[in-house]
Amino acid sequence: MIYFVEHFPVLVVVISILSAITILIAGWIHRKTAWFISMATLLGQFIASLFILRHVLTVGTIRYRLGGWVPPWGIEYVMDALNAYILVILLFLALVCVIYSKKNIEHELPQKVVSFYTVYQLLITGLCGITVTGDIFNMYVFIEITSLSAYTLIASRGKIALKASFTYLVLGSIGACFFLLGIGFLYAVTGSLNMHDLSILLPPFYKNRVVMAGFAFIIVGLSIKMALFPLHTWLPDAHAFAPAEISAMLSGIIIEVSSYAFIRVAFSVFTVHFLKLLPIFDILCWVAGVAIIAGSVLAITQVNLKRMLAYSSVANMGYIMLAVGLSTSVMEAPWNGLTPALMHILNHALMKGCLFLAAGAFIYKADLWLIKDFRGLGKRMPYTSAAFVLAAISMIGVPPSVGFVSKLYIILAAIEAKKIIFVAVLLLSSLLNLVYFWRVIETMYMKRAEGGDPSHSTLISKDEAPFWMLAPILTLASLCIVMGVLWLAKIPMPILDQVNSLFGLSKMP
Amino acid sequence: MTEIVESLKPIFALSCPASASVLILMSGRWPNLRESWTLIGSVVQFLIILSMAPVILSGHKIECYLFTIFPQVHFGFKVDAFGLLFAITASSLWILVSIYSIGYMRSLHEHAQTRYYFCFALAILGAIGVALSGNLVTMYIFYEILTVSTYPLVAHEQSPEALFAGRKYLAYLLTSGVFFLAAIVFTYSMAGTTDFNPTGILSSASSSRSGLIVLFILFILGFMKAAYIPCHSWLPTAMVAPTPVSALLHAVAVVKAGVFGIVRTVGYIYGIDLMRELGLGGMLVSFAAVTMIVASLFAIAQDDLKKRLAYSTISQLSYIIFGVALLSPMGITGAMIHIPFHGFMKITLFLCAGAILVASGKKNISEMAGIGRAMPITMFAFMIGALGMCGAPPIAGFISKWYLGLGAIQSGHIVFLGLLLIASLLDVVYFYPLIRTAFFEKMPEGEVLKELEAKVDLYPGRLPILERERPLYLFMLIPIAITAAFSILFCLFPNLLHIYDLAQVAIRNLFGG
Amino acid sequence: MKESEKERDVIIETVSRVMVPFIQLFALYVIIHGTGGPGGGFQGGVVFASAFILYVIAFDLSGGRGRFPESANTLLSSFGLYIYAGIGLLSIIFTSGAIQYLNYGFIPFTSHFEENRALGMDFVEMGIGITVMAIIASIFFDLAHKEEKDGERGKEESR
Amino acid sequence: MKNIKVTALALITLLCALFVYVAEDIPVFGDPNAAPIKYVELFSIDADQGDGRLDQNLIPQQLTKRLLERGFPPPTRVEKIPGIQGEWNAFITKEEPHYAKEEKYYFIKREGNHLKVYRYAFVVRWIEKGLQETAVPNMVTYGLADYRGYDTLGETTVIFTAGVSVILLLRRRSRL
Amino acid sequence: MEWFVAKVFAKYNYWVFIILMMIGLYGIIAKNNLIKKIIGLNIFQTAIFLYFISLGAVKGGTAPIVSEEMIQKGYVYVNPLPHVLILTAIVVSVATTAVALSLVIRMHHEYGSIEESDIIEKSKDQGMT
Repeated sequence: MIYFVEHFPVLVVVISILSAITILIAGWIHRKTAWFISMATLLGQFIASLFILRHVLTVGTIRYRLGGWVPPWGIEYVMDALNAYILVILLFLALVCVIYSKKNIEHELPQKVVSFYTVYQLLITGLCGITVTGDIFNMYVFIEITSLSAYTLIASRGKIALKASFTYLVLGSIGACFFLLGIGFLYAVTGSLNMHDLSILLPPFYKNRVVMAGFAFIIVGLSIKMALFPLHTWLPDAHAFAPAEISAMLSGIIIEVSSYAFIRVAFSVFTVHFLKLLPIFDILCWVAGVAIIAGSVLAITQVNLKRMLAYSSVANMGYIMLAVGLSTSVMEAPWNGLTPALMHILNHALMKGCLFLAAGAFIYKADLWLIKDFRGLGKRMPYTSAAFVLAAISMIGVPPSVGFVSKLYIILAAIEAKKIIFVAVLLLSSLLNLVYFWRVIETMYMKRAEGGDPSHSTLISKDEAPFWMLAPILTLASLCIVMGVLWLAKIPMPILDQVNSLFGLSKMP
Repeated sequence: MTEIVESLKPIFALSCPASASVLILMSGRWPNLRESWTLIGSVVQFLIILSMAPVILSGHKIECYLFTIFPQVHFGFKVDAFGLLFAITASSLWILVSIYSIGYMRSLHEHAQTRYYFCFALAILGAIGVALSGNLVTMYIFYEILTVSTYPLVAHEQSPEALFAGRKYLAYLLTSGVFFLAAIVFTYSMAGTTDFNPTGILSSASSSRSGLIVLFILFILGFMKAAYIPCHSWLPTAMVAPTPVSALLHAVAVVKAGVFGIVRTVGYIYGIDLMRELGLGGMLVSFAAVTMIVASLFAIAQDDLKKRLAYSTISQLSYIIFGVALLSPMGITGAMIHIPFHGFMKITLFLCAGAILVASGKKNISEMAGIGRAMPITMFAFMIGALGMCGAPPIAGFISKWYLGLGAIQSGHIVFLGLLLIASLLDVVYFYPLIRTAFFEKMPEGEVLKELEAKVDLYPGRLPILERERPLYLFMLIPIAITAAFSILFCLFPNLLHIYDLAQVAIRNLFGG
Repeated sequence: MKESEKERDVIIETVSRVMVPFIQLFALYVIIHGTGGPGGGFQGGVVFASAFILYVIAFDLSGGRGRFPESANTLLSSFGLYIYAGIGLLSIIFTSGAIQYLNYGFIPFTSHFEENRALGMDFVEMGIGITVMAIIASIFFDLAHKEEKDGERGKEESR
Repeated sequence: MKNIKVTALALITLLCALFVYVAEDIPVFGDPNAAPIKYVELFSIDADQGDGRLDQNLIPQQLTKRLLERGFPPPTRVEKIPGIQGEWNAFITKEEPHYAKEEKYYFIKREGNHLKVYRYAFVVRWIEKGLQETAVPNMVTYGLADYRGYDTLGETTVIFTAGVSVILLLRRRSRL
Repeated sequence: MEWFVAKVFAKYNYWVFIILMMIGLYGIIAKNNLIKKIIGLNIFQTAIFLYFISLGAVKGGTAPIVSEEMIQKGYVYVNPLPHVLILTAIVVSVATTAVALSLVIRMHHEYGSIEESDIIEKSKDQGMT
């Protein structure tokens, strides 16, 4: 007998597809309906994801056999604590972004509202699919859905975004092809595609070169998708010139979901034993360390706010990957295993979402792109600027914000893993964050607007973003602090503990 | 044996500035309401903190833990004698300074006063949090709040100069914050806890000798707020801030937080015995002595009054470090009571400097010829503060220096005593010319006329008594008078506000005597 | 481009006019026969779309658009996917949530379990065929559509 | 332009090196017993443990134990393959889907004094049972639309995405 | 010689796949013309598809279309699974190509060129805004 909640994982995906189609038809009839349908769907999906999380935590892992075929003969959906957690984050940010885009899209793409929301909904479909699936080829298909819609949405603003999108398309396709090739290699050895099935079939073949190569190809492919440092070249332009909510989704969710896929492949298909067989994760740590420093340094050199944020995303992927790399060698609760990585996935989604949406509000109101033009913005758009400052200081890692918490956890993990060098890297990077974010904050609040001197603040009239854009920004900004306190109070910790025990990353009592 | 009293008083004490800041932000449009919030908050907070004193004096500890961050690390507060000492100092001075800043800000028609009061309340929140926090992690959180919330105050003027000062301030202090964080994490990984414990939580078993020494250096770097040489240069630069800020933050809250942290590290993280064993005391003493003397030499060269005061602050702070580093009961007593005493005296000086600026628009000492006769009360208070700094009885500075001297002897090195005397001699050297200029030189008439006619009308045949001429000035004069009075009273009754007893309790905890 | 500038070729037009219906017929055959033998939705859909492509190559774009207007295009492209996803949902609805998604066997087309599966697959293939046909055609029309000069496009972009 | 070509060649040589290194273990072309089409080896146990008692419904303990600790379903019945000496099929029973109670799951083969245990590739079942389970003779079709029908839904969504993307990128003066 | 046959020639599908893939990769990276890049991408993907299909090949296998008597006769079939997967993957590559082409068309309208270097040159000024 099936609980009805167990239908939710697949329904989340299918309802999203159906609503995409519905948006197309309804939008053809009346274009105003597009936003409402998309909004309603995402709301429903978000609530469903909460139900799934509750079910997973209370009842246990959901194994859903599509078409009634028992794996490995058919496709299977597996919902454990990890996907449920990621799914909630993903749908939450998607909901926030779609609320934001009501005004912004009418402003940026007045001609293309309907098709924009259709593709946006398809993007969500792909992301949900990647998250919930338990079949590796199925994951490839959904990765492609995500990528295609992402290319389009990035390019939708035209001009230089086209170039950025094309670069992303070429690199992303190469990455997807590598992923496919890796699947092919695994299939050639084991003759199976189901993740759990692979994980129990593979152990005799761990020394097999084809398996190693398959692992390498999958990892490289996903690293391109998630813009790990040497492969990040597509990211800055794509983030900088996409519409604001798409930048937020790209930086907050899409690369995060790729990193989720990385974790899933590394820990569910290949178990911890394989990872300990080879020095894969030590290499990963070093790459991530380089990514952190390089991303921060490149961010300092930028003059365009969104580009700067994009480079800081590169650095933050470095954080996540560093935490993943440390995960196998850290057993001491509460920063054991994947806890810091998953923690930072959520935190980065909140902070970057807020920052990019705020940057979008600046562009929406005053077409401000360059940091040097931000003089007096603190008076002009007080709430947006305040939200920006909150998110920025939590990026810098000022307690008790989310950024501080995840940095602290990663540092503790690095110390326990006896990799002191990465402690230095993290501390240095938080200083670099300080440098490039403080430049913005200072320009917004402290620098005198040309000619005007601050005592006559009335010169700058208050000109705030509309409510539909302001509400999401403020929500995310406040969450940056609230979640920080919640993390410190360990409220959401049981989820992550369950993940760790799932992958055998926590000390067995 | 000390017993633990569960009480929410620390939370209440912290909620005063927090709620005050929120209310200030909301009532930005009505200045009177806004500043009354500040006053109410400060007074209530002071009373709450003072009400904790009897419990502490009876040898107990007040604890209040909110939630657990890591095993053995709770977010919470543990009030002991030493923390309460600092808390009392900061909160009592907040009242006076908020009265003062009403007069100051209004008479100078400063801009963005709401931001000013808001950040001020937040800074106090940070300072009190540092004082009451029960372990390093909690302390770090409030320490960073203090740092960040002070930036807008330093850069208040928003002139390029002020912006540069602010940037320098952040560059120094947030960097040091990073070192502090590293130190905390290493401590945690060595000792498994970060709670303050009078016997110290680290032991020679927990790590190699060199490791402990490196960790100590990390800690010292982390408390760059203490403005020791060579990491001092942010403090004089930050003097572009409005005077009340310089007074409270750069004479009491911020810098004292740094020193407070160093004392915590020495006494409550490492513990006296371990410090002796590692021989870190000697290192710290020489360090502090150099700072004392060199900073005084710097101070002599300054012409800007506030800058000179800043350098004197630097040297006075390292008196405290010096006293702690002696690792002898008397020395540490001296250090502890020097925290409030120096606070009161130095704030007197700063407030006077601000008053002079408001009344006569003068910043540099060379211009202040004869100002003593133009502003007798202010300059008299100033003289009290200055003498106190030099350690002349019957002013508070005398007591603390007395104990420091005793500590130097107790530690068995007469050299230290000599250094101490040299330093206080230098204090005299850089304060004397100021007083001479102010009182015994004649004020050039013409200059006064053309400079001050805007401010005051002159009585025929007499110099103007600037203090009479503006009603707002009372707001500034009263705090000055009070602090000056206290500077004297502290010498006569060192136990005012329980300061001496608290210090004694703290010493008993530390040395188990 | 102006259609009048394009010189017309009688042979090509005649041949393609004859070809188009047969191509479409063959496409339908491939779709329907997809379960029984070689073939299937994608192949059939693409073949069907190729009929439009041939028509456009032989005649002109606007004519092709006329034969297959945008509204019908949009409707069909969604309709196919509706069929597919809907069939999947039916299996949940008919068993009131006792059976998984896409489990065609439980949709009572016939009384026979395996027959239901076969029929479900037939419908699915048709859905795929319709969607692929419509989408390939629309992609082709959009790619082949000659843009007018950049005068007002620039404005549109900058918005 | 020049250095781009150089980097491309460098990358290509690097990848070629990797592929040549991998070539060692690549399965031979058209091998009828390859893992994807036939079966994948799990482990081998000593024959004397299992051989004698391998018959219709008596399963040697060791076999079951090893399978369970690897996370595989336990065999319920063993059946000798007629004709060939020393080769068995092991079956598992399961409750779902309702029309296939029992599955041919493992393949056990005797080699010397060792008993090699394989697992059938899932394609085997597709090929053998597909027709009677789905009443569709075309394997690719029932694989596409039924066994892995969900992939196909995703694939249809992909091409739909492409269509809408092209509309979004290129179509002018449209209502979409 | 028999080593060659056993180790190298027996896996010729693999070598062909490598050659094709490398051609595609070179095209993607080194070509300046965007359309050529897309062609390279297609070759790249096709190489992988061919390899997948060749995984399913069985010596003497017939097309995967069953009927009762064929099962009775015990025919050997090629592996249908790669066909299924690759059908999906081909559609994906078609979709990707379509999007890429539309991007190139848009770029041609923006910059009047499909040479990457020209486009980079022309988009310098827009770089910041």
